[in-house]
Amino acid sequence: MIQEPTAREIEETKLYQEWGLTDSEYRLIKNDILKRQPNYTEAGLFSVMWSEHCSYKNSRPVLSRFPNSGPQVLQGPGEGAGVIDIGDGKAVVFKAESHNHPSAVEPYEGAATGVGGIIRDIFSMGATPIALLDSLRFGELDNERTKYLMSEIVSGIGGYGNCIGIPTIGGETSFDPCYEGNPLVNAMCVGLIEHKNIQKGQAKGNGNLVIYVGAKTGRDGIHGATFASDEFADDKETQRSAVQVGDPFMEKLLMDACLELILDHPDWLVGIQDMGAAGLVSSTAEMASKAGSGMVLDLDKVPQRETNMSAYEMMLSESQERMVLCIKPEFETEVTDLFKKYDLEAVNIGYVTESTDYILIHEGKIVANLPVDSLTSDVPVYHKEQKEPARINQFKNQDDFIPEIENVRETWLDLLRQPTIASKASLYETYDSQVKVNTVVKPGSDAGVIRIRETNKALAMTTDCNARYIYLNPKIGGQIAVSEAARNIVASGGRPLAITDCLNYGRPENPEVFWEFDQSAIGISEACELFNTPVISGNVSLYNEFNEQAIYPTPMIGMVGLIKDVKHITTQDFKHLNDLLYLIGT
Amino acid sequence: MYSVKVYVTYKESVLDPQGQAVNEAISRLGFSGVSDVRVGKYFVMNIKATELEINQKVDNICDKLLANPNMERYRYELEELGEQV
Amino acid sequence: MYSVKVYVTYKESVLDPQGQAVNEAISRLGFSGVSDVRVGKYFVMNIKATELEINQKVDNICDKLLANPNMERYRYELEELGEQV
Amino acid sequence: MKFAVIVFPGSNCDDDLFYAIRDGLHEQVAFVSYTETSLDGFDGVLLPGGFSYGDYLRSGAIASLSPIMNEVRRFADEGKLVFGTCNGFQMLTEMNLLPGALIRNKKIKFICKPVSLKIVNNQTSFTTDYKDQTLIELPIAHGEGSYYCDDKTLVKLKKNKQIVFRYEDNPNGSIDDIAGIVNERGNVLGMMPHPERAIETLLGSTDGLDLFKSMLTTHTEGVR
Ligand SMILES: Nc1ncnc2c1ncn2[C@@H]1O[C@H](COP(=O)(O)OP(=O)(O)O)[C@@H](O)[C@H]1O
Repeated sequence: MIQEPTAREIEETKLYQEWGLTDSEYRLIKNDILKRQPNYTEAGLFSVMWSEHCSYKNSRPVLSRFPNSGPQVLQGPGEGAGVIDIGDGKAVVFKAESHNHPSAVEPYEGAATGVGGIIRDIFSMGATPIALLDSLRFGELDNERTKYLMSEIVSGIGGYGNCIGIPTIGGETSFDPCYEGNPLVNAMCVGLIEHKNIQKGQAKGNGNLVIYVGAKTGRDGIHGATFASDEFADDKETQRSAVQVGDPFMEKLLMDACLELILDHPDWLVGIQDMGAAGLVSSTAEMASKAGSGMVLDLDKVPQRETNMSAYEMMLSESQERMVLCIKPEFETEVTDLFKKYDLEAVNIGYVTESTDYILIHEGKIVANLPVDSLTSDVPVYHKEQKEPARINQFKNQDDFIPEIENVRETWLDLLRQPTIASKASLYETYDSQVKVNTVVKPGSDAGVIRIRETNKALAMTTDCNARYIYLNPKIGGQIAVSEAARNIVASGGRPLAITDCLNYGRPENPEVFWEFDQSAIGISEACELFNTPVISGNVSLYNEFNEQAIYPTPMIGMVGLIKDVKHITTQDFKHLNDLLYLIGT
Repeated sequence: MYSVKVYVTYKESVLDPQGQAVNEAISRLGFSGVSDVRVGKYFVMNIKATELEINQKVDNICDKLLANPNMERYRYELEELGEQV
Repeated sequence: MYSVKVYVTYKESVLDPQGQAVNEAISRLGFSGVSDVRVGKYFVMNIKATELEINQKVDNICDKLLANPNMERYRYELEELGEQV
Repeated sequence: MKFAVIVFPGSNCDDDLFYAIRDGLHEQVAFVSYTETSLDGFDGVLLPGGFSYGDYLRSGAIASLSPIMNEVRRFADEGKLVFGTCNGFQMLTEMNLLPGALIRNKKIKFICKPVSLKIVNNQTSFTTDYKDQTLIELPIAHGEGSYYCDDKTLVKLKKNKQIVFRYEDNPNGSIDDIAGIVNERGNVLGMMPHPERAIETLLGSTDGLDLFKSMLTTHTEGVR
């Protein structure tokens, strides 16, 4: 086993910088929070929990612009996913997540585990996942690498969704050179829930048990969260640590078992959360912090796939298909037995305490002892510098471009030949869009539609973003993205309910990027106010750059709408000869 | 002309869900004492190349296509075939 | 204890679309002279057994599980490991 | 008539079959776990689609070794009706209750879309309610659905009229456009398309319903 650096060595060699902590953040931890030097494990915990991916330290001021309340909102941002009332005691749960960086490194597994992660966010709320959507951005299809990336990413999305048995019913795919080195892979999952079953990711109640369920922990994806908050360059490609491999079969068992526990045994369960980015530390610390509790974890009990894993490795591992439960101790055997029925391990790895200390024990020794809030809420928030890019002014001074079309037919065919405009059937036909027999409208129309059994209602859902508009004018582009989503919902017979998003941008340290980020958020907020569609969940992915070239600002909007009666469902294809065509709007 | 056999497996540290499932299935079938099942890919192909080129060519094909160095490793075997045109 | 490597491939008469796809991908990458690519499965495992039993045991596992005789065939290699308990 | 839908770890079209029987056919139906060992009281067995055991190794291979499968074999040997769709078809070939095998689609990719099928034998226990040689539309959703068998088997399949459904526009490279076959005795059907997904007008097609109606007809009027 490698000797871990001492607390002193970490400070002297500034090892924390390699993990993404700045000097001032380190000083804050050492001087104000711990009043001592953090040891190796502790510094590791801080580095992932204080990464942009987990803490939103750069994006929080921007996100605070979003409207996120309303009478229909049962749960806004802050839990695994947002929840919206749809009447009859039912609610819809949805969220989107990006998996851009892992997909650039290992496209199949990166995309697959992205889907797996967003599904866990939905069922950990107590909801039954009913549909998946995706939003993909690639470079132009003029080279083998991009074709390979597209083929593998689409296979990975299908591979996971098809296997677990959740229909993929919509999405979008577009192509532009700016995504060549940094493709975007965003996935959205929608679930259905009864109000009474809504769960919280919390660990409260002195003496309640912390239970680990699902796959064993390996060394996969360590520092995945910090890695998601880091940009790409050619020369770094080979240094990447192995990305995680998804196991949709395991996740299917995990989903069925967790839903049985939630729906049939609400009295056993106190809280539940999935292990996503920054795995064990992020899930357990958040659960305790949210409930104002402390927690003691005995890492020797964590199921391990590899030998000689250190505390640092176990806490930071991003092995997939794992969940954390907080349960009442008197039901431990019942919970273990329930999971055993699904061939899954449920292991007690710790307990909740009254204090607010987060304590880790490994091989009989305390390896970390921190105030739990220091990992979750003491993260510094940065107000990044903003600057309007020069191009914006240039655009203003440019004369309008008036295209001259000589041959309408040719131009029209040329347009249809553009990969971004052409039919995506060859991609979405590789997704099982019908499993579970509720899909009324499959991919290929404006929005996907799922009927709600035992009611006359249905849900319409779509993902949209035209990044070129946002590049040209982020504020108006942001408004357009929400409007496009709303049009797709309305054109399918639904009324928009709320949105989720994946905000994909370049490095926030670049003032121009940050300006784009903030401006587009203003535009999105304005449109959301107008459509009365609060932002109930979402995800930020920064550092989308390749060789210092940022992608277009790409805030993907995922919208869900309610169709009051299945009779209202409309599809976009022409129906009968001699039907009249109208152009509506301006 | 060479007959080339390439074996690709996940690195030790990478999860192998297939291997796990197969291992459990073997046990359920009643075979005891079977452990550490790993599943990999196996490619057989013919390659025209000189003795000087062949190793580099196979390495290149593996690095670029058959294995993803981020998660997999490979080994291969070469067998020289008679001169077929 | 034996380290066992099992190789499973489609029978010659079965079309191997994956092999074809890999073959085309190799050509598209610019490698010439590669032909007859076939893709198979490769299993590595440890099996506790005596010298007398091992062949029969591996044959059994292959026949019953690892290969489907309707479309596949297999071969394997054994390597005796030191006595590990 | 009482149907059993067998549920394996990783099955995901079990609900689809359940609803087809309960809401489409209005007959009795219950889920039966792969760990069970008895099918007493059931008149028909349905093997669902999905990814049993993640389709690891070969699709259907690990599931076909489940405890309930000995009972399914016995059930079939007694001449009772056994139907497998998609992953269920793959299990039936893995168990040799049906000849041949299902291999990777010719174009490698998973395909989900409606396909046109011809009823090439309406004299089976599963197709009596269809008109012979008619075309129906059913969805497919599979990555390993290319039917393969050797020449001798194919000759036999044709001679015994075991081929029940053929693709009009072969989507996956199946030999002789085969989409579904029965065993020699005619009481076991396997097919890649999903009739259970074509039961309701709202979802696009009701062409699958007659398959289950045929099973009911056979059950009430006696096996042919
Ligand atoms: N990656 C994808 N996954 C699923 N469906 C997709 C995907 N890409 C496109 N689609 C589907 O193809 C259709 C056209 O999509 P898109 O090209 O974005 O056009 P539009 O601008 O009309 O939304 C939509 O029904 C959409 O759901």
